[in-house]
Amino acid sequence: MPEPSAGATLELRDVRKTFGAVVALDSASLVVRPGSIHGLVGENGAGKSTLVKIVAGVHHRDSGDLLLEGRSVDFSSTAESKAAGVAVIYQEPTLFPDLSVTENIFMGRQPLAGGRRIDRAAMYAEAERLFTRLGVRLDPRRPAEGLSIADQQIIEIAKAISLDARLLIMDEPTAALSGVEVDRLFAVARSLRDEGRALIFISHRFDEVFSLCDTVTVMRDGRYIATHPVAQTSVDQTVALMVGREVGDLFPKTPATIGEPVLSVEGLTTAGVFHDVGFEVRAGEIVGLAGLVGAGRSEIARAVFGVDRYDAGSVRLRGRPVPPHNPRAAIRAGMAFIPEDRRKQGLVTNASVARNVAGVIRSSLSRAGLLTPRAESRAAGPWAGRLEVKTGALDMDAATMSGGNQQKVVIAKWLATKPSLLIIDEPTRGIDVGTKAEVHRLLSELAGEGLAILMISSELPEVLGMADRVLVVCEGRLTADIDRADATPETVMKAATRALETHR
Amino acid sequence: MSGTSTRPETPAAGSDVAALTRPSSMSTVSRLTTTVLRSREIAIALVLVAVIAAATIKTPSFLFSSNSWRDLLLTPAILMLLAVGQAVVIITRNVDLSVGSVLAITAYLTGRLFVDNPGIPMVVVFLAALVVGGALGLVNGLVVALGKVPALVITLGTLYIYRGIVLTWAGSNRINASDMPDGFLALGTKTVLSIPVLFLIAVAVLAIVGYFLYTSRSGRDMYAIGSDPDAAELYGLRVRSRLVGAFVLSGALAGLSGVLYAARYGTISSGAGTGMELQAVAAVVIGGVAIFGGSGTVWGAAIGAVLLVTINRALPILGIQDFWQQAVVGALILGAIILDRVLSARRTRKLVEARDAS
Amino acid sequence: MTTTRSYQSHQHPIWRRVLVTPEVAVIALLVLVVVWAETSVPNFSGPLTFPFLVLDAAPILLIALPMTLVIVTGEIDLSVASVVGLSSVLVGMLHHDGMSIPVAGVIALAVGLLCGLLNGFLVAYVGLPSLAVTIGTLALYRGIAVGLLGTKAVTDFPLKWTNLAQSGFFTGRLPYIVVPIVVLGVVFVLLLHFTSFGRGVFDIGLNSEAAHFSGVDVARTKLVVFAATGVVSAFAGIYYTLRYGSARGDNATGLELQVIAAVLLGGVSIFGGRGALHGVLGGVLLIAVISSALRLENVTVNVINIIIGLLLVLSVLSSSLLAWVSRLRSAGGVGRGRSGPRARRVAA
Amino acid sequence: GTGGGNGDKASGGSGSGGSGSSGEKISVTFLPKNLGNPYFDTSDKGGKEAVQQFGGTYNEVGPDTASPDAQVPFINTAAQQGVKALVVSANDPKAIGSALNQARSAGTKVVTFDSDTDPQYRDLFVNQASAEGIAKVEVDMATKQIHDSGEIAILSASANATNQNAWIKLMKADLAKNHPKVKLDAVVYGNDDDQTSFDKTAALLQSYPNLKAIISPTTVGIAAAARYISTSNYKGKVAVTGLGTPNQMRKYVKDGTVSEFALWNPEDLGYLAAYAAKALVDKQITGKQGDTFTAGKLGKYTVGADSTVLLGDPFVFNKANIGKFNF
Ligand SMILES: Nc1ncnc2c1ncn2[C@@H]1O[C@H](COP(=O)(O)OP(=O)(O)OP(=O)(O)O)[C@@H](O)[C@H]1O
Ligand SMILES: Nc1ncnc2c1ncn2[C@@H]1O[C@H](COP(=O)(O)OP(=O)(O)OP(=O)(O)O)[C@@H](O)[C@H]1O
Ligand SMILES: [Mg+2]
Ligand SMILES: [Mg+2]
Repeated sequence: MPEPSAGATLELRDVRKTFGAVVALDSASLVVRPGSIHGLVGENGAGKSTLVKIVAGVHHRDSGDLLLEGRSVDFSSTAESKAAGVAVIYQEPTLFPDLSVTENIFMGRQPLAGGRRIDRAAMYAEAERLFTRLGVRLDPRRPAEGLSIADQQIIEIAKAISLDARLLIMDEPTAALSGVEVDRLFAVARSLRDEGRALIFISHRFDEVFSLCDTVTVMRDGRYIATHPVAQTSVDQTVALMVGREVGDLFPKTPATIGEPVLSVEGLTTAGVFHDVGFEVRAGEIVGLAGLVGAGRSEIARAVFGVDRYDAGSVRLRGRPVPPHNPRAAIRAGMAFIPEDRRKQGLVTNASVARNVAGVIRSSLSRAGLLTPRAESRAAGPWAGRLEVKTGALDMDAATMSGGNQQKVVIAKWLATKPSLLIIDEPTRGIDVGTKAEVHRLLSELAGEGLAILMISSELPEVLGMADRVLVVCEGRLTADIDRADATPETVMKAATRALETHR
Repeated sequence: MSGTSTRPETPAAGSDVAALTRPSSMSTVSRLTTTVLRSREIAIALVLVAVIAAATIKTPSFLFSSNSWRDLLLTPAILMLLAVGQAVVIITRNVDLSVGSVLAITAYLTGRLFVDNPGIPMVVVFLAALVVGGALGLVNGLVVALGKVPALVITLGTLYIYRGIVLTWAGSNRINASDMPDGFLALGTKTVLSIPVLFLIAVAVLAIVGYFLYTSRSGRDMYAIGSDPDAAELYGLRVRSRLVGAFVLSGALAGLSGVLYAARYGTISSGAGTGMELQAVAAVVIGGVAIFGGSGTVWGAAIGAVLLVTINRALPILGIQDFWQQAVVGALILGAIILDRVLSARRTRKLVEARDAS
Repeated sequence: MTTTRSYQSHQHPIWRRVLVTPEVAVIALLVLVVVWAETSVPNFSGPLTFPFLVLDAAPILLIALPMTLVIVTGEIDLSVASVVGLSSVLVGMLHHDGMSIPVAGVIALAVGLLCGLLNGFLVAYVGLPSLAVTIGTLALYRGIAVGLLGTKAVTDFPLKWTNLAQSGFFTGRLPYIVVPIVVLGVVFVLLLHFTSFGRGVFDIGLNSEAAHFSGVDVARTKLVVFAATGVVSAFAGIYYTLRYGSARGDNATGLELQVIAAVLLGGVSIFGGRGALHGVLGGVLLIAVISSALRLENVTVNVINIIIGLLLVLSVLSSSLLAWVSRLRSAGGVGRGRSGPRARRVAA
Repeated sequence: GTGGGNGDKASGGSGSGGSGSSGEKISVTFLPKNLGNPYFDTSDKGGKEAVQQFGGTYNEVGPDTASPDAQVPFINTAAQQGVKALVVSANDPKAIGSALNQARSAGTKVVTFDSDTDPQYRDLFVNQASAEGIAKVEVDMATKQIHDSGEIAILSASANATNQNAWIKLMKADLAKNHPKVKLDAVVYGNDDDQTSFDKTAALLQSYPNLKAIISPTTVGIAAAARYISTSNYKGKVAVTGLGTPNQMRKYVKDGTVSEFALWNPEDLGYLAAYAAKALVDKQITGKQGDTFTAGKLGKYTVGADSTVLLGDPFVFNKANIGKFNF
């Protein structure tokens, strides 16, 4: 239990929350002081987002105390928490694509003129002021549809700031942001802190937590574990508290023998997205695809696998051409693709683990054209086992699982196809350190077995730690091909921003 | 931070893309004209004008005979009201299939009130129909909002239930014109400055609802809810009460159209308004309201209703046989949604291109 | 990664998985209604009830099969009744022009296929919302049917063929139409529940983007289910024509809502991704049996309407109500649930 | 108001009807085209009166829309219930045929009234008036009002309505033969729906500006047409006539929109159909030409060709006599 404090902006004591049989929060406690940025860390499923949603009034706690500036509060809707001065940036962006960015910011509390009529002019002016403060130039009248993920996050931040909140909670706001954008966000956060507001910052990136926050609270299994001033703790210590056990080497890269080229891409082009992309991935090799967010790495991967169309170029797998825009053909040829958005693209979350794992191979499981659930379970079991998916039974919905476990299910599903090439986009996005190490170990092991792996990652340490070779993408073009030995943060970042430099 | 700020190739003010991504870069006047000229409402209105022009050229009496002008405005009035209510519901990403049955109930109610209470003031009848329609809409709204269940299923259910109620109530009884006071029936055809009263009522309702949707907080909430219901919930918008409000409005307007139906057609049986729900949805779709909510205006829906009705009247004049009219209407609906698709795909592409270019 | 875990396949015992489902609830309700009707509705237990029931419910039963697939993919098809009408008109016209019934029937089936393909193409490849598309084709196909035949009604069908649609085995006790119903029923059950294609149908309804990423051909699957709906609707149209011995443009008007009501009553989610054909069978028969029994009780059509509407509302509300009740229960007993998945996770 | 003879219930029927051949009450089910139609409301009222007079059990069932497939389940139900007689107005001459035959083979006597099926599907048809008679009276009413020259149009029920189509065919022949200066512009269909009929009338007048008269051989259509014209400035310029009920038309006759229209007495029609059903059940008649039976207050009727009983001639209503009727 953290020390109670008289002047705290937010205080939670032994808060508990269950969803049916799932205990999301067991006894969560937290004390956040004004003029402070409070880091909140924990493994996937530790209950961080649930805690946030309780403070925000999305969920109602089963028991425990929630105090805002010393007064016990009981929000039954987000409107109430908003009115009480709590602003939240949720893990999932919550924009209305059809409305203008200004309306998105002021929805439900638009400035009013006479006759309770919305004062649009005042609203646009206010939005302009906000954007100026955030140092962005977004047109207040444009629709939110078509904004980049980073810009969407900016709108979320503008929304939260405009509330003039006493408490600002940010649930993994940086997951989709690039370095520059993160810096800008941090600058704003610090200025808010200096105004005496309280902030909660949730992230799986320890460098960020340690550079931004002054205090950090660790949660595990829905429980409060410890709170330390950042100055008095270290990453290792925090990780140990989070995991509750020793985490081995985070990047257990083992050298593998590199064989024949498996994937060869030539002259791949999609107008406006990427141009003349060509590269090879060999058996046993892990090729990292690095670059700034929005550089177009995911698009390249998607085009190679065939979920997106491309205008020109060719893709070959073990010498044989792979027809464009046909994921089935790519799968048959031996490709596997683990997309970056697990919940939307990787999994059918409302289907069982067994169905998900057997999802791609099911046509080969059918006998005389007929497929039975038993055949699916039997095929799925060993793969789920190999990945150590933590689930009670194979017919549990994937929706009930934590992010890390879901990622394991996706990996299991693709390994079941016995691919010769694995494309994995952001293998550990939003995954806690423990699981992260497991995934890395697995990738290493697979490469050792002769699998060719194309790994896209926005985390530089991951790329540097895991890849045999690093390809750097900048604005849709390959700008560097760096060997493991030569790859350093400097060389990669330089290539990732090279085009930008020449543009200016 | 935002790429737009640092790149040289920002779209020039006044260009196509600029109208989408940098509307503020244009002057207020040119922004407004661009918005209006590009709007779906104008496109539909143009089609409407073309239909009327074609029919008038073929048979001048389509527009220029004594009753034609009146009928041109009068005939769509009822469907306009239904379409306005339906549009609001569809903007919230729901649908109300029960409006035809609600219309039947309040139309019969209107007749019954006049039969059972000779001399009852007309205002009372209008109020009663609004209240009853609103209450039936309230039932839909409460079930949908509180039960968190799909509106399509619920209102399909209440379509049957409400129709069953009016069948039970009316039985084989039919209200005839002679059962209702002349003053009320005259309302069905009365004109003010050569504009029919029913049309004026429909336009007044349209203006109020349109103004409300555009300028009030709760109106904007409806768009937000339809745009992304989950986000609206997280945002702290009062999703439930807005949904209930939309259904009450739709019910009340269906109730009002029941009264107008009685005044206009003079004969009411339990079968009144059968199938009107699909016509109302079709009008809304033609009018450019996205069927999955979040965008579109009641103006578009109303013009869509006028177009749907006017096409039906113009086809025989244009030489299309009675029997083929429905086919033409079907083709019109398909054409409208395909056009809508093309336009919105273009818009999305431009926005994405603008982002890529930046 | 040397240790491999093993899993139980199911969290619940088989009786619970099979019995505690919305489908079984519908079937149980059906059984209750049948028992009630057999015991206390005069004449219900007579020999005529079953054949009449089947003959009347056949078009709905037939169309409900592919419609279930359409709804499971998260789409809807409102044009089915118009396809029935169009197919009926075609059979009538072609027969009138001297064509034999089988040939006319094949042409009607082909046109039904085209109708379904047009729906499917607009939905799957152009990406239009099916609700809007099929409201359009509802009017279009019906309009063509009415336009083709005008005031004419073709009624001079050969007895041989009308008999096939009207009578049955065992002196009519078991209508012949049962044969195609059973055949198509088996085909669709296997297709939806026991093939890779069927899994794809469910996956699309649950998350079409993920399905696309996993190699499911989303567009083609949708095209296929819409096409199947067109063909089966056309078949229902042929049956309809012969059963009533009358081809008219307005045949089966309004049937689409009855089909959809029955499918939804059978526990299929309008959002897609959930549902089973035995539930749909239960839903169709439930409506048919209730209507038949109430008619025998001389209850009028209005009451039958109200009951069908209520059933529909309750069927979707029931899951919300159950969730609500269980929430109330779990809110009452906070202490329980400790040994849930969390405990398992720690242990693992 | 047609037919004649004595109204003594003692004549013929009731003696054998009350006790019946099997000793149980005669159950008669009336199945109109659809419920919610005042015409059938009135005819079924006559049927009910007759059934009560001869001591049977009366029942009225029907679908909410006038379509053949909706009628079939009710015929089936009647067969299951084993009612003695079914009195039906057919929505299609053929479509309900097999269901009717099934009912007949289960022992139910089938009488059609108002709208017939093909003769092989029923035991007897009670015809309200001969088709020729109806067609003629309608043409006569219309041509008289337009002084035998000018354009006219017909607003019918549904495109497939048996009786309407038969009349229209005869009207066309009559017009061609006897009224060369009258031009029939169009036949449109209001589907016996108030709103559709009303809107079709408006469209007719717009499409054919020189229209002088509208004939609507259906009670829903004529009321809708009269309603539209009475509220437009075609009033007094375009004549409306056809088949209607006095209660629906009273207002328009009074205000001068309609000068005359025709109909038989639907109550008598139902009454006669009920007695005909009873006579069949009692095996007093079999449907053979020349069979005779007594229909309560309406007196004695003889079965004509094709197992048809004719109620009488249509009756023409006008301002002078409409006050005397209430149906
Ligand atoms: N609505 C819900 N229904 C059921 N279980 C839920 C729900 N929301 C969260 N959970 C469960 O509660 C637990 C805590 O989830 P939560 O999202 O709070 O974790 P988190 O710490 O934010 O994880 P991450 O770092 O992956 O975002 C998880 O086991 C999750 O599966
Ligand atoms: N708001 C949005 N609406 C629609 N699509 C979007 C939106 N934001 C991003 N996208 C699409 O998703 C892609 C992924 O965006 P992201 O910003 O993560 O970069 P990326 O192109 O995937 O590159 P990388 O994988 O290198 O980060 C974008 O390129 C774009 O095509
Ligand atoms: Mg979280
Ligand atoms: Mg990416």
